[in-house]
Amino acid sequence: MKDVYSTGEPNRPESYGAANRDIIRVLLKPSAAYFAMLFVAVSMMLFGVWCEYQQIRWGMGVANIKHPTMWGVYIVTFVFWVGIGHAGTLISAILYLVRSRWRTGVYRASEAMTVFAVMTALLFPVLHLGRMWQNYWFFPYPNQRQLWMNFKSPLMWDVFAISTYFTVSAIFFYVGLVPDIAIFRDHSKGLVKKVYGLLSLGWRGTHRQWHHYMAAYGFFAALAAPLVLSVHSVVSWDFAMANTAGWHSTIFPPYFVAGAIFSGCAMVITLLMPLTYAFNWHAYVNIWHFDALAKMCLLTSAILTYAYGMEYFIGWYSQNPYEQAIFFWRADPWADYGWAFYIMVFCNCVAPLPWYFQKLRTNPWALFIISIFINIGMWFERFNIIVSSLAHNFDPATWDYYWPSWIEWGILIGSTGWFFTWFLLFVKTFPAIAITEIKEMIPPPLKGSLEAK
Amino acid sequence: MSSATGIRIKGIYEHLDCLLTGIDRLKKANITGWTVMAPLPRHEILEIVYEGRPSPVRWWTLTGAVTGMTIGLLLTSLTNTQWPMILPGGKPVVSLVPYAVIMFECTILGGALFTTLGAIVHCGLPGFFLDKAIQDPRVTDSSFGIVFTDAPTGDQAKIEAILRDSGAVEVTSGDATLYDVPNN
Amino acid sequence: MNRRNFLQALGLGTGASALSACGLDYNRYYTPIEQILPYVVKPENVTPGVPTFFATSITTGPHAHPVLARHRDGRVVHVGSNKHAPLVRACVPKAALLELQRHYSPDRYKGPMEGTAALGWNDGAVPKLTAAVQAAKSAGKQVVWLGQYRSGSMVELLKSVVDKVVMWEPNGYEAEATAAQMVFGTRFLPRYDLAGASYVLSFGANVLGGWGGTRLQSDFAIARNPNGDHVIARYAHVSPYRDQSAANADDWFAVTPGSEVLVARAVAKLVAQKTGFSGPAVAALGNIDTATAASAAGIDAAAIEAIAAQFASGNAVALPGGAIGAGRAATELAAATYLLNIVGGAMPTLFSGGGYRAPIANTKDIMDLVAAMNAGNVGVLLVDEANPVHALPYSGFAEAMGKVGTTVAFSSHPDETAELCKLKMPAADTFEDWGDEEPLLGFTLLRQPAMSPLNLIHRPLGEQEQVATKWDVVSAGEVLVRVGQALGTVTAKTWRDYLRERWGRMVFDADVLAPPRDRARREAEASGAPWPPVGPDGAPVVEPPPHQDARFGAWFNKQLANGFHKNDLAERPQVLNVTGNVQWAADVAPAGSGDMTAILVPHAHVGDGRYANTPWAQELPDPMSGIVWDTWAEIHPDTAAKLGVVDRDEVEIKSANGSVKTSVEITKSVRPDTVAIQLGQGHALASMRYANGIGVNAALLAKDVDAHGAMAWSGNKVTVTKTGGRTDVVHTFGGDSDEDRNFAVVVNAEQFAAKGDAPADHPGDLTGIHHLEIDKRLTDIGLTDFYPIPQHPTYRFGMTVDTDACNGCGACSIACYAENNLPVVGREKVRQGREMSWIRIDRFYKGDETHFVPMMCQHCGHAPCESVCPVWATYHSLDGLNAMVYNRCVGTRYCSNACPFSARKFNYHTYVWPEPFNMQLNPDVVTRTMGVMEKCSFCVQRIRSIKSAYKDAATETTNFNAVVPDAALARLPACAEACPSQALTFGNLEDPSSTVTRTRKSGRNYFPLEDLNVFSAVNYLAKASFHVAKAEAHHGGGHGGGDAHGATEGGHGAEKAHDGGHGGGHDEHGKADEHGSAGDHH
Amino acid sequence: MLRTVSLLLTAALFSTGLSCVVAEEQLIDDARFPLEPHLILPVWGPSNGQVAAGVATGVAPEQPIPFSHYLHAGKNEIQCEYCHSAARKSIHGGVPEISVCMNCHKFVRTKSKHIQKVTEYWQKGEPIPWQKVHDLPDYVNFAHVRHIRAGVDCTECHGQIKLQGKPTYTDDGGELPLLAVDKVMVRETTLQMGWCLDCHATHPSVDENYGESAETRRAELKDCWTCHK
Repeated sequence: MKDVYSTGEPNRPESYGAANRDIIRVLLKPSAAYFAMLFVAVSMMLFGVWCEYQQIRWGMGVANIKHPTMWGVYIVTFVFWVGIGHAGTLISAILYLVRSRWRTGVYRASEAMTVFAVMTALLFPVLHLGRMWQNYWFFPYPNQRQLWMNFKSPLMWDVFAISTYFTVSAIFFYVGLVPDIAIFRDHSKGLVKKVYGLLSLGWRGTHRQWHHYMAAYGFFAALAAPLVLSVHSVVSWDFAMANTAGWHSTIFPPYFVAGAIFSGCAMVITLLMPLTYAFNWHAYVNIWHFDALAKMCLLTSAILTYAYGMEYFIGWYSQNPYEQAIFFWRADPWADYGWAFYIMVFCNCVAPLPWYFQKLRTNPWALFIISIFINIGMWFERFNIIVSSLAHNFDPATWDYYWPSWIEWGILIGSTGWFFTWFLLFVKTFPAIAITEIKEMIPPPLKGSLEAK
Repeated sequence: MSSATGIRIKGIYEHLDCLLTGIDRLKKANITGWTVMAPLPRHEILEIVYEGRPSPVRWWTLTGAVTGMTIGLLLTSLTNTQWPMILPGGKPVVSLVPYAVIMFECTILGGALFTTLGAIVHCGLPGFFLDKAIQDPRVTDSSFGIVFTDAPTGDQAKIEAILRDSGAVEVTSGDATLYDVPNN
Repeated sequence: MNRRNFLQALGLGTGASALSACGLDYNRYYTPIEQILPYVVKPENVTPGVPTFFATSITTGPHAHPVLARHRDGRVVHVGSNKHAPLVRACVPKAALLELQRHYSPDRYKGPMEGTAALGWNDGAVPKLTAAVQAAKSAGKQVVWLGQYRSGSMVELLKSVVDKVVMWEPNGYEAEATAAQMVFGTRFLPRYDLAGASYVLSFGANVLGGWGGTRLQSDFAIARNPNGDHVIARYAHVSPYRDQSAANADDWFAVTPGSEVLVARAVAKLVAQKTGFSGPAVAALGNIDTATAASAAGIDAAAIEAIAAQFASGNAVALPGGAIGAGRAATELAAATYLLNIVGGAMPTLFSGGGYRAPIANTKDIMDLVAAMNAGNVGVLLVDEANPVHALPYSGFAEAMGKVGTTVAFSSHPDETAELCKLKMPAADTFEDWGDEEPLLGFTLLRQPAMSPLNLIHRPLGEQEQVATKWDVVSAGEVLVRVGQALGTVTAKTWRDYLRERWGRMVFDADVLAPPRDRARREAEASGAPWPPVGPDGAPVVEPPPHQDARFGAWFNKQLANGFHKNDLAERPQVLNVTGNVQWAADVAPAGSGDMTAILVPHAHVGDGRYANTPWAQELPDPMSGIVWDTWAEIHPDTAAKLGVVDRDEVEIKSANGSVKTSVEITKSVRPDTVAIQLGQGHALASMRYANGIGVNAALLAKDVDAHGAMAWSGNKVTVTKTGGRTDVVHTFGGDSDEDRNFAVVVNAEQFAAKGDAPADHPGDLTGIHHLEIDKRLTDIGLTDFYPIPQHPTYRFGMTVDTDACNGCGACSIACYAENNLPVVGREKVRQGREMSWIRIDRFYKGDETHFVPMMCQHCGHAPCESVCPVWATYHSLDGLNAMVYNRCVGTRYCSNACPFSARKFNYHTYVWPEPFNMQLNPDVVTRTMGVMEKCSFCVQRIRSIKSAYKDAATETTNFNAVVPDAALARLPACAEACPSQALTFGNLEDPSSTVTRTRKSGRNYFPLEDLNVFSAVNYLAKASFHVAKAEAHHGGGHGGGDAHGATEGGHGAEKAHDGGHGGGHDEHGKADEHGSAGDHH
Repeated sequence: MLRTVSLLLTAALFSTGLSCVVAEEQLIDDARFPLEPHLILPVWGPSNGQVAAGVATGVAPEQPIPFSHYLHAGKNEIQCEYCHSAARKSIHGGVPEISVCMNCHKFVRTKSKHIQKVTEYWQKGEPIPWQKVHDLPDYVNFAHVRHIRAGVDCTECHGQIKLQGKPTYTDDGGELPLLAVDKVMVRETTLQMGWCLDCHATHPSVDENYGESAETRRAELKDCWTCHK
């Protein structure tokens, strides 16, 4: 067994074929533990479906959203999942463009996480609608009513941004998968081979294919890179464009993007850590990668801490009474949402601090536990921004306290189940490590007797 | 594509340097019609084959991006001018600042979709457009290959010799032998 | 599958692919084929789809008010104001709207019943009643009528049918009537004319909450408005409890319970000294000195002197105790206020004898009635909407009813008393009946049916069919006429004939026949001709009864069309003479043991309990506490600290008579030694589905009457103990303070009185609000906003809310419920924050003032909600309305988040109106389904119809470019129409002469959250206060804000007058003292 | 072990869910404030249903009386507004009251079985249950008065009414041949929003009526709140 605690680059497999055989192991018969996890995930998803059924049947009243807090857990969770969905494309696109070496081991799993997280996030704008069955009105298509949409609405930007992001990251993800699925195809038989054959689009690995593939992949990375930064900016404009105090701030786009990367990287740690041990992938993913991810988290945590501070500074500096009131109230530990604020501050600003010690940054347990804290903290960050600003909006006579109903919790649980169902199915059926790119890191087989041009 | 009139030849290499030598010798011998197969995009292969010529996919990307941006501008502006009296929040009918977001997203989307299309077209995907002969499970594993799907019958011996001499571990030709590939 | 189903399936495919017609009817991709049921014979002047207005009067007794019932396609859908009625300002009393909903209550008795067995009218109920009355009369037993206050023909009819008429209401005017008998020798209610008052002194009467009728609210608003006479009426309230009415008072003197009478007498003494008044009134005041009164009342003697000084300065009027002042000396208190009015010179202008003269019984009379019933002296008891079983739990009324031979309920709705009656003869209610009322002397209101008795039309709907339900009701008058016919005391054939006959005799004769007759008589007397004239046969000519006169029919129809009749008695001052003496009770303090006094307050909307089963009354938040669907105990913070209770703790309140457990509401509106509890709730009757189980019956605390037989509601000592439990009382209010966000703004009353609302040089300069400054360089180049305000070709509709006039009564809100089909969501959903009211009356405490600020959609010019809607469901309409298209809404709720005023309401569910509530729905407004936003539309359906009406003003030609004038717009929306104080004024901001444009130039104009720059179409006028300093001119800031408007709103008149250099010049000096000096030129 | 834990976890999840949903139902199910649930799968309509208004043309429900516009308005040239007198005053076009029918049919063709049926309704004082053909959704505010006064012809929305309800006569041996009408009233137009808007944008009556302010009126005619309640 290799030294999984070393912080250096992992020892790669000796040959291309060894890499193939390492990864192909995921196709072995799954263990009972896998089925148990899948069962729990599917159950959670079904519970969410049940809650959503109630909500469609009886209306939004089964959720506890109330005046003036008209957005609650659904939008909080939406932003949370969109944020999670940032790390994958960040790692696969931006780190690809900057030729970062540690990207190779983790990018496929985090891309999968991105695609599934965005799929999860996409549920929420639909199911938070009062009339979700009218959601097709969001899309521009010619209709007899001659009606179109309001492209000045941040929600419309959201529709375009999230669907573009989903499309581009799904294509990027799939494009990366094609040569690897071809490997799976060539290692399987019968019907499975046919399915992989279809999914690999008949990839042959010819020089022509590789030439255009590499060009296209580069362009995808170049297109996806600004998209990563824009998507959460657009999501943040959902809030920043409304005049609600606590939302109406120019700092939101960078603040949200940093938060998204923060939560995304933490989620990559949370997901990959058990996976690495379960599939014994230490030759591909090891502490070296987690160390890099933790450093990303530390950077973005610092940005977030700065942003939190800056919100307060601007609240004071602007002398805007509404801003001041909302920020003062948020931070009041005895106020309605004081606890949420301090959970957020603890999880996002304090909890990552141990990672400044290399020892803790390289300890699997410390990495895993702190990453979970970060996930929780980032959910509460969105809860803080969305709920507390609305609950104490401009007219004091309408102030009220919002607490989610069981239906809302149920749909949150259901969305987690939905995400994990996809992710679990993915890791057992597709190469969660980018085999082809791993091969690029393995020295090519050379005979040496002939002169190489 | 079974419209081939010539002979099919396949050489399998286990070493990259041998493969590169093979390609080089084929090029020097002015033999065309070969296809290199590799489990990974080694830049040595692409360099020796393409000699630095860029992929035309970039034009697809550019076209897609420009088209997307135009569609974004037209979609937002034209649909809103259809309802000129609706000025939400007092904003003008054609407000370029908010539309810039839509245009940006459309640019990226158009670029990505056209790039996909370009890649599909240029790569010859899906694979049923490719000759079945260009298929060998070994090249997705650890081997490389050079395949002729339609070599002039007269060149067969010459080609086979080049392949063997450059270090191919296996050289087959004809039809049936090519399709009979080992499967592990 | 038959051919039809197949075609339907085919059609569904078409529908699904066309993706259309999925609006609010989303639930039905199939719509049932509706039926068109035309009239068999169309009634005259009724066109389907066009509303018909019936002038009628609503509610009974002294509160009767002229209104117009809006009839549409066979049913009354709304109650509007009667603009032509004199003596009352055009408004819709809250009670009128509550009656409207009560009219459609599913709990209404459906027909006559004996026990629970249904009867017919002609073959069952009426003969049984007739037989019972005849039997009672022949047995020498009494036939007694116990009912709510009624006047006019009904009283006359009753007197000819029954032996004893007891007209009683739990929180009625018994003390006032008894006091009038004591002081003036007759039993009546004095008339108060507040419009001319400059000082209103109430000893507990909630004059702005319905006491004395809605007329007084309107009158007070006139007195409060200084435009024209430069006087603002000052309102002082002397009471231990500050209710919604008292919250509007400029001075609240929290005296000990029961001591109001001492204060009133002490003030009267001082006033008499100051004015030098002498006469029997002074003598009647007895001996009282200021110091004693002050110490008993727990206030400074200086306060009493201050009140007296104010009162003596003229145009002052004192009001009695009302329900809250009904302590151990309730009657004496009323008497003391009468004497105070007389010595203060209020009579006969502000206080006169021309009030209500129909019978008013004392609670003592009920007790006597119970005794008579127990003694077996009552043969038949007729009950008409009176509920002593609930209101007087200790009277033994329920037991006594068992000893009466026949008990008959004429009540149209079930209540505790009606349910105990053996015979139920549900009477036609106010929208189905004929009748008249005389709330003031010489001012008679007619009532006519605005619709035929309620019935549900048989309508096939889908596969299940609705069973036809008919409310088989007959007017109480009709029944009494039939009984009277059997007794031989009534000759008229029907109740309508009876009414016509009486109107002929009493009104037509005096109005039309008497003048020529008098002239003829004078001529005859002058010429010596015989009088009455003799015919050719020598016998005197017998004139036919007046109602058979040829002119009577047309005359009566004209009165019906007007809905009222006024004769010169109504305008003639009725001087009152003090004839009696008052025996002043020595001990006015509450009885019983305990350290607190319970103040029993009629619920602000439910009243004495009559509207407990009316969902609108329950759902409308209490103006002061914001509590809905409950009773609660208001406790002073000091007392609460002493008891160790917090809001929503349960306390037990125990008097010598009984105890109740209810929820704590901590407020400074009570004295520390008092606890206030709402009356009218605590019904436990399954047949009152909306009242059942709501709150507790606070009447359980009171039992005794005062020395003169009036109920001493607030005369009981109680002990308050914490039970340790918690309650689930439902509040709708958030914060009590407006956090200095300019929702609640005051002006100095004298400053306002001096300037009025005349266009000021600097709009809003009286309010003292500091506006955010805009850089001069920006205003100079007209760059105050990113985008210009949208252009409006003809109209930009706007509204003015006068927060000084608004007293928080809530009539606007209920009118909105009625007009715009707002669903009632019930207690549980209000707890979840789901009330649907489009108008929220924010209550803020600020300084010494309580502010009521009606907040509805502000129809902003730059609406934050519009730009965020992804599907254009909300947008800025051509008329400047912030339009909301319900069936385009997908329910993102982003608009609500963006709205700074939280004016938007969301449909969390698809609410269904239980039949027959659905018959009240306004057909011009769609009912909303789950998942869509809604909000105030400025009653766009009314705007649409009035624009259409002005185009079609000429029958043959159409003036397509007709513009609706300001006068027709001012009271157009349902809220503005209903407001008794006319605090809401609607109009066109594009019209430079309209009221809304003028008020925007007023010195007390302000916009809540103006610094958000949303350009509201609703402007607010600050509340006048006598307790704030005069505003220093605040040019620097004020100009900045003002200029923003001037520059961007372009053609909006005077705001333009001070743009450019003027404002900018001041902006250059930022110092306060310079502003002060600059302000001198105002 | 893991399996047991996961089973227990799932059971707990479901029982919590069940109890929550039951509690939710109880909260919602208050007969005093009834709610209408949304149909999850609105697959099949009621037996007397039609496809939601406005989707398809050619809809012709069966009517209680085989009335023929072809005879009344076409052959006998009775003006539309003689019977539909409300159209100039009201938002409704106004199906005539039976008394209007009886104005003539007290004397005209009294022996016809259909007229006798009308007379029967008249004598019983019951309305004739006509089935609605031109049905707009409840959220639409359509005013006949505005269209009639603007000079829009009835046929522009209702189609060639004068040609509808062409009768055939069957001699059943009675005194009068029995009239049969294939389709009493057919909806010839879609009544959809786009259809309304097209007319609002182009109808010449706007220029004729509004003169200089025609442009404003055109904008007003496109304003949502002109037609939506």
